[in-house]
Order: sequence, then structure tokens, then C-alpha cells
Amino acid sequence: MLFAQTGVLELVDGSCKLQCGETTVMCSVTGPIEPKARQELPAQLALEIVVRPCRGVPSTREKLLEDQVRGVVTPVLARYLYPRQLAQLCFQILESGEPEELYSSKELSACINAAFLALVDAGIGIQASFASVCLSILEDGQRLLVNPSQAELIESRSTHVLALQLAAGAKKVENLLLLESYGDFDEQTLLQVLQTGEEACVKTALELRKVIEQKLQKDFVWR
Amino acid sequence: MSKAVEVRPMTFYPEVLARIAPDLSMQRHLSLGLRPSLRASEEFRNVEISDGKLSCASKETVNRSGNNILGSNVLKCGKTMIVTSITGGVVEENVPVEQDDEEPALENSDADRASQFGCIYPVVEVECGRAGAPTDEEMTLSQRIYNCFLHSGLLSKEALKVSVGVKSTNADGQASIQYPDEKDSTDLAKSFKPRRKWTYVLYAKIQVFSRDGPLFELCWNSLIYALQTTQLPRAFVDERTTDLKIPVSMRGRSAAIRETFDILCDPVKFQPLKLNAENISFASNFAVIELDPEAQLPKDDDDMQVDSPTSVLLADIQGEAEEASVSSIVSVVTGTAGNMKHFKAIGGDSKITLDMIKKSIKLAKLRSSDLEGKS
Amino acid sequence: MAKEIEISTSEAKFLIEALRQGLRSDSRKFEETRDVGIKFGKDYGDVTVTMGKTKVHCRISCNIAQPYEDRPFEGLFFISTETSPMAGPQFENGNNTGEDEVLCSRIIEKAVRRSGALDVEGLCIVAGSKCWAVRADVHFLNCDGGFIDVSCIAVMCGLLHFRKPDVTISGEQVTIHPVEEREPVPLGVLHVPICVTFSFFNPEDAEENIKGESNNEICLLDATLKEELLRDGTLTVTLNKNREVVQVSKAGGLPMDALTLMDCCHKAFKITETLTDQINEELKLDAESRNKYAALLSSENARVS
Amino acid sequence: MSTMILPGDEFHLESRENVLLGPGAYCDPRNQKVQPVTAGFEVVTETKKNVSVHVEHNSKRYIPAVGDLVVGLITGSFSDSYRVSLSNFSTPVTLSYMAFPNASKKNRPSLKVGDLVYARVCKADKELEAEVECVDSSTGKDAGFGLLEGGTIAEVSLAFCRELTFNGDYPLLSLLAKNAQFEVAIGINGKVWFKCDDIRHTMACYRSITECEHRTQSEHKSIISKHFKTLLNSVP
Repeated sequence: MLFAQTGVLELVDGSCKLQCGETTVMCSVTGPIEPKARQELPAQLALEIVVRPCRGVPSTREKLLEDQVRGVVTPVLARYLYPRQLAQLCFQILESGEPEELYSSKELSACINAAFLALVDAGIGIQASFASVCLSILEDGQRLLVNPSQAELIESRSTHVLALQLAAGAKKVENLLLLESYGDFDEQTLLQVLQTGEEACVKTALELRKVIEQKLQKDFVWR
Repeated sequence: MSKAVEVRPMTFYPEVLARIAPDLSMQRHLSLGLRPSLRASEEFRNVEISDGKLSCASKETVNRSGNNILGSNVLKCGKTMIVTSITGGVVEENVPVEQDDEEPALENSDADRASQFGCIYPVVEVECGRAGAPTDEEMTLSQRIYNCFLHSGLLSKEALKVSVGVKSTNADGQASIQYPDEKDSTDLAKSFKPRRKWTYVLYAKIQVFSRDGPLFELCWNSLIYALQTTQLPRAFVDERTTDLKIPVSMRGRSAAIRETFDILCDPVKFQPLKLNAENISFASNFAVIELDPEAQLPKDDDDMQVDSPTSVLLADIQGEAEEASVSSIVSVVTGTAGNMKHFKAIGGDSKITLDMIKKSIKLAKLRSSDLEGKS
Repeated sequence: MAKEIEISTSEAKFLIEALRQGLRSDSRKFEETRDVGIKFGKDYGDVTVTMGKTKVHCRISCNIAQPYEDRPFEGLFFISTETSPMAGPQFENGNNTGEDEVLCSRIIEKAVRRSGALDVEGLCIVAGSKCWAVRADVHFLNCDGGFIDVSCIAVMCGLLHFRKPDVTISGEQVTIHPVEEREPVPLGVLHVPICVTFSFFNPEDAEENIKGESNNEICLLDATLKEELLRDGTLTVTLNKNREVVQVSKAGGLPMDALTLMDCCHKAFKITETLTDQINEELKLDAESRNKYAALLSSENARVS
Repeated sequence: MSTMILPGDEFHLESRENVLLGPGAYCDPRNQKVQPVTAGFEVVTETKKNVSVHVEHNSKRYIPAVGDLVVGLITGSFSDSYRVSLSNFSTPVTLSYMAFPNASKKNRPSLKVGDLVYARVCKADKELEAEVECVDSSTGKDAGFGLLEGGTIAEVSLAFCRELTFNGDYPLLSLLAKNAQFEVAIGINGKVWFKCDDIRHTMACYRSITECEHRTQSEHKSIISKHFKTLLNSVP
């Protein structure tokens, strides 16, 4: 379902290209490097996040995506390891896989997974693994879809993005990082989303883990 | 060598401590069972609203000419004041796939949910005495309100369609405007079927004064109140509109440019904006914060050691100390009947457990029914 | 660009000395360009072009818009070449006032838009009221020198590969047929400009060359990032297949002998030819792979009773 | 290689008392738990007194640590020290004028902007600017530190540099030595400086090193001979 490879770019410290369903995102990480004066934080690592759409000029929609990714990545980073330094996270959406004026959930979920791979590729300290999954509930309110396709997404009553922090070899869910839901749903549906979303996140985390294993093989090929 | 320097503990006033070390001040308050805004942990701030008599369609006859505000709301919650004003415009729809009026739009069947709903374009301005480009917070707030409004299904596209009236001047030059759906309209008005379609476009300007904590919930509630007072002006086309064909030739290419007369808005007649009442929803925010054992105030040993809960759910975050020291936020937009429109939980540094989520949804429903009663 | 890539003097001396002996760090000859990889995406108008390590992604999109009043018969065409820190930390996000970025977008603008590579009059639907607005977004993914050449190829491949929805006009009625209903229509591309960038190095130190006796500057083609940082002058020549010069940009730097301009154009023309053939070849391959079933169902094959 | 480990997994540490933290291991101040923060291979070494744990991982961005031998580029000179960049865009480090053999107030070192220096990191705590020195503080002599004249630099990944420096019997350098005599200074910050007398040898070494980093050890021999063959007998 999810295809990804790390180390695709040269001038940056960590990079990855991730394709999940019809959405393709490329992420690059540079850091810890010297921050500009106004970005510097006295005790921890400053984060500069840039999201660029596949069509047109970056607008408030991308600004919201940046804010959401920041909310997910900040608690997971080992921020106090790099005081007064800067990490640059750049996302380039190559294929949105959803109508941009109406939805941005599949792009958000792909960006979070890509951020995890790129951060690991760059070797920046993170305290736990995390993975994200996009869910949607179909018009009839019963069927819950994981990583819906564009057609299913359009017909869905509500769309949810779930990001979880995982521990112990991506088996145990440690904490909820982000749950963002839009549309028409009730409490019972939300709990069902959380429940199914957990299993899907664990499955995605295992797929991400395999990608990292390939990266490690490639990193020490000369040994 | 140097004489012993005795260190006197520094003491600060609560507000100063709140600014210097927000999380320390927060933990100190929590250890006493209080919170910096001195409200109970699940108590919301009171909200007062009025429509501010800004909109030109409000009951009192505000002078019509020049006032183009269609709906307004002034919301005061704690120290924060929010003024929302709704303005609008009429836009010709270039219909992608041609439809006759009778048979319903085949192409976007009911399956395609999100594109059936109308949207509103909010612009949030947090007045903090600094003019200049919108800050990141203002942009994310506007986009979040736009997304949430679109998916909440409060406004259907039909409600924004313009039913065009016709202005006819009879023999003695006295003009009268009839609208097809009005009872006393002549058959002429009913038979007037314009080929071109127009829709209303709604803009919302949300100004925030004396910001005192997270803003998304307050802006959303103020917008909902403002929309309930919104009236849309009727629009008509002059009977004698003849599409003037202006022959234009440019570098050997000549064509007749159709100069079309635009639609005019009726300054007198208004019709209320039809909202899907069942989708009306109100927002409330919560925060989860864990008690840090070291930062507790030294407990006087006589009171019995009750096992204080490790983490606390606070409702309606207010004040610098609370906002700066909290990173796990839950924001819920729900109708009174429990049909939620938007739910956002950010994990942050503390653990958000399942029953925290359940409790916040329950509180959000109560808050929503309380707010709905106000309008 | 606020932050710079720093190069040590010993590295610079080594590269210049190697050039003097005809050696380049990636074992290419001076006139040899890096091999160009063109990969088309799933949608029409989505192409990723790589030249060595330099990687650029271009996305073409279109929507209905109102033509400008003073040009009622022409559609709109925008090209956006914004760099982001993804191409390299030396690029700042959002600030495109760096000298290289401005030069790159100016040259692409002149080469593709101003030269009329895209037939904008073909984009007009109803004169004066409705026309197509075509937008080309170039995203720089990895920067190893040669941004101008790669983005020009990317934009042209995108334009040739893009299909816009079919439109029928009956009097005032404009109907836009969705892609499922009617086969989308390609854009009108009149010629295919190809940019070729030459880099000049002055092996001796500066004063001697000003006197002009020894003008044996070294002239390189398709410089990598390190060579770009150390070059003294640059020339970008844009040609198309029918041997026409579309634009020439010699923005300051080392003054060069006028005759070399001519043989630079000849060298550039050879490259333009090979590249245009490669582009057409890739387009044909992609077209075949896209409707490999069409070949079966097409009417030409014999009727099987 | 030992077991692979990812952030969020547990170190296999039974004894809890004094654990030495190497790179990639982090002790969370809140719950005093030792956990891995990078992905790599877990290396736990038990000694009598204590247990040391670190994650063997490869990356490109160098973070100064005390005792590392690095190749720096002088980017600025101030009243009492030079500004040295260890890797592009990172925070520059300082090299004080006094950090040279038999330095004194009067005779200032003769380095210019753009020069390469081989130095040792003497101070590197995270909040402050790191400092490097060009003198072996114990003996007071230059011990190979100081200006690196001419030659060029190959930028490679950090783990590869560590391997070249610490693993004596890593074949690459000895293979190169068979084809050319060269001076080499390996910086742990990912910069390998080397100089041969003839430009073609240096170019051949440059190409071999940058290519061998991405190939398995068995192919190194063929890569090196290929580069030297193409460069040496193709006399212009």
C-alpha cells in the first residue's frame, strides 16, 4: 500500500519519497544547522517547516498543514539535545491524490509518515517512532475505510487523520499525537475510528520499519 | 575565599511569575487544586453576544446607503471581544457542464458530499497593535474555520443560488421589480428565465480584540451567531438588458465582444440566509495537563495525603500561564444532539486517554446546548 | 542567498588545475552534458526531469479564467520557478530575490513564454469573456548545477505531455467535457526551445586576461554545482530544432571572444537536436504505454468476422 | 552486526546502575529512562565497572564532540581567534590564536580565510560554540595539526570516516597506497583531505573514494584500478 525510499536527495541531510495510495510526497530534512537570529530558541531545537503544494503558489491551506505537522513532530523530537540550533523540514507534494480545494487529509497523513522517514534518515534525535493513517466513513455511515482512494474520499461522510506515537518495536501505542476529524460523525463513530485507526497505524509503522531496514543496509554497504 | 553568598529566594507576583515561568506557575496553581484563571477545572467562561446593529438588514433601520454588511455579531468572552461582519457579492457561475434548470444536477449526485455545500471565506485579524502581513496564527485560524465550515454542511449550495427578479418600467415610466417566487408577481416575472446563473459569495471578517487564549472556538461561535442574523439582498436584472455586442478587431482577428450588464442588488428587499438548522454547531476547547511531582508546593503534613490525580482536564483555556504551559489540546465542534462536526486532539507532551476524550465530548455537548440557547 | 556553500582555496585550485589539464571531477569531457532522465507521472502534464544529480519536477495545470482586457483573444500562461530549501539549504524559503533565482526565472520566461512556444491564442474559448489559464509549476528537488537547462526541458516536456479538457461552444453556451466523457485535447506547442548553459573559467589570474593576449578561457558545458560556484562567466543560449536562436543571456562575468559565441551556438545546436529527439521519443513511449489497449481496439486493425 | 534498533524501542539493559551513554542514546530527564533516539545497530559493551551503550548509525550532519579530529575551513578571522566551519551551514566553531604550538601574544598564526586546517575539538557543550585547537595540549607540539596545504577534499558520510580512521585494517587506504603515494588527513566531520604530487593521481583518488563509499568492499579493488587506469594512461 505504501512505497517509500530514503536518501533520494543530495544536498540535504535526510530525505525520503513516499507514495501512499494516489498521494506522493517528497520530504527533506536539514539540521541541526545555524538558525537565523529570529528563529533561535534558547534551550531547544527550532523547527522551520515548509509545505509546498503540487499546483499553484503556497497559500493558507499549506500554512495549516505546516501547523499540523509541527504539532505532531515537536513532542516527538529530542528537542533539548540541540539547543539554539535549527532543523528545516521541507515537504513537496508531488501528487495530491484528492481535490485540493476541499480536502487535505490524505496529504497530511502522507506528510507525517514522510517526516518520520526523513528525520530518521537525517539522524536527528527522535524519542519514539510515530505513524499516521487517514480514515474516512462512507455515506451510509457503516463502512470505515483506511487510506481511502480519491473516489471513496469524495463520497465519505467524514474524514479523519490519526497520528500515534508507538513504542516497543512499533507494537505498543504510547500516545495519541494527532486526531483531526472533519464532517458529520458522532462519539461512537469517533471511538470506532480510534480503534480501527490504531491497528492501521501499527501496520503502517511496520511498513515504515521495513523501509528503515533497507536504509540501514544501504548505509553500511561499504562495511 | 569569597565570603559565603547567601541566596535569598526570589519572590514574584503571580502575574509576573505567569509571564516568566508559565509552567511553574501552572503547576503551583494545580497543586493547590486551582487554575491560573481561577475558574473550576470544568467551568466555561460566560459568553455575551449582540448583533451590534452593524448589519444593514438589522431590525432597526440602519441607514441603507453605503452599509454593505449583511450580518454581524459581537461576542464577549472573558476579556476577549470578537466582532464578526459578513459581507457578500454576486458572481456569475460558469457552469462546467451545461444543465437545464428542470432536471436536477446529474453530475454531482448526492454521493459527492463536500462539493454540495457552500462555503464562506473567513479572514481573521488579531488586533495586537501591529499592522502588517497576516501572522501564521491568523492564517491557520482562517483556513481551519474555512475547512470546518465547508465540511460541517451548515450552508448548502442551493441556499446561495440567486433567484433573479426582473425590473420592468410600465407605460408611465414607473419602475417596479417582481421576483418569480413572490406571490403577487406577474406572469411576466414567472416566465423570465435567465440563461445565466448567479450565486452569492459570502466573506466573513473576524476581528479579535485583547486576545487571551486559544481563538478558534471563539471565532467559530461568533461566526455561527453572525450567520444566523445574515440577510441576503434580492437581485434583479433590468428588463431591457440587451447584451450589447461590441465588434472588436485586434491584429487581424475580429469578434463581437458581448458586453453584458451585471446584475443589481435590491437595496430594500432582503431574504434571510437559509442554514441547515440541524448542522448548527458550537465549539469548545479543553486541555490535558499532567501534575509534575517536583513542582508541587510543600504540602503541610497535616492534611491527609489524597492521591492527587496525575493529569487534569481543563475546560476553556484562558490567560497566558495556561496557554503557554499546555501542549495537549482537545477542540470539539458539536451540535446539541451529539452530531460532531470537527474534532481535533493534539497529543503534545502529556497523554490524552480515552476517558479524557469522552469527558471532553460530554462537556462540549453541554456547552453547545448552553450557547445555542443564547442566540 | 543568505547562507552560502563555502569552498576552500585548495579545492578551488585543484579544480581549476584539473580543468587546465582537461579533467572534470565526474570524468566528463568539456562538451559532454550529463545524461537526461525524463519520467512522466500518472496524470497528464506531470513530469520529473533529472540531469545527473539535479532533479526537477514540473506540474502543468489549467482552469477557466477571464482574458486580459487588452488581449481578449489570448489565453493566460504562467510559469512559476520558486526554489525551496529542499533543493539545498542555500535557498531561502519564499525569498526569490537571490541573483541566481531571478536570472533563472527570467531566462525561462524569455525562452518559453515570451518566445511564444505555447500558442496562447489557441487557449481562447469565448473572446473577451472565457479562456484557458495554463499554469506551469516548476519544483526544484535537488540542486547540482544546471537549473536553467533542466527546468526548461521540464516545462517543455510538461506542455507537450499535458492534455486539457475538451470544450464545445454553441453560441453562448460553453460546455466543458469531463475527462471521462471526452478525450482531453493537447496544447498547441509551436516550437521546443532548449536552453544550454556554458561556463567559462579563466585559468590565468584576472589581470592578464584583461590585456587580452591569451584568451584561452576554458569553456564548459552543463556545469555541476561545484563548477558553477567557481566559474568566472556564464552564457545561456536557447535554440530550437529548426536552428533558430530563441534567446541569448550573457549576464556579465568574464568577457569572452566574440567568435566563441558562434561556435557555442553550433555546439548548443547539436545538443538541442539530441535532446529534442529524446523528448519526442519519451513522449511517444509514454503515449504508447498510456493507451496500449487503444492499439488493440483501434479501427485500423482488420475487422475480425 | 548486532541487532537493529529504532527510536521508541528498548535497549537490552538489565542492570540499571551507571550506564555510559554513547551517541544515539538519550536519557529522558523526566522519567530517567535510557532510550535510543536514532535508527541503527545497538552496541552494548559491558566492562567491570559500567555498561556503555550506543547506536551505530550513519548520517551526514556532523555534531562537534570533544576529542574528534576534524578538517575545518577558515571562514573568518577576528581579533583573537579564527572562525572555522566544520560542515556547510552548521554553526561555525572558534580556533583561538593561542591554540597553536609555541603561540604567544606577538607571533600570530599565518592562516588566511579559505585555508584548510586539521584540528582537534577541545570544547563542545551543546549550549555554547564549540572550540578547536591546533596543538596537542599534552605535548605542546603540533602533532600533525595545522594548515593543510594544496590537495583537495572528498566529502563522505560520517560512519565511513570513522571506519577509515579507527579500523586499521580497512582495505581502502592500503589499496589506494598501492597506486599512488599521497598524504591524507581524515576528519571525523565527513571531510577526507588528501594530496598527491600529480593532479591526475589526486583526481583518481578523489573519484575512487567518492565511489567506493557507495559500493561493497569486494568491488573497491576494481573501482580503484578502473579510475587509475582511465586517468593515468589517457595522456592528453
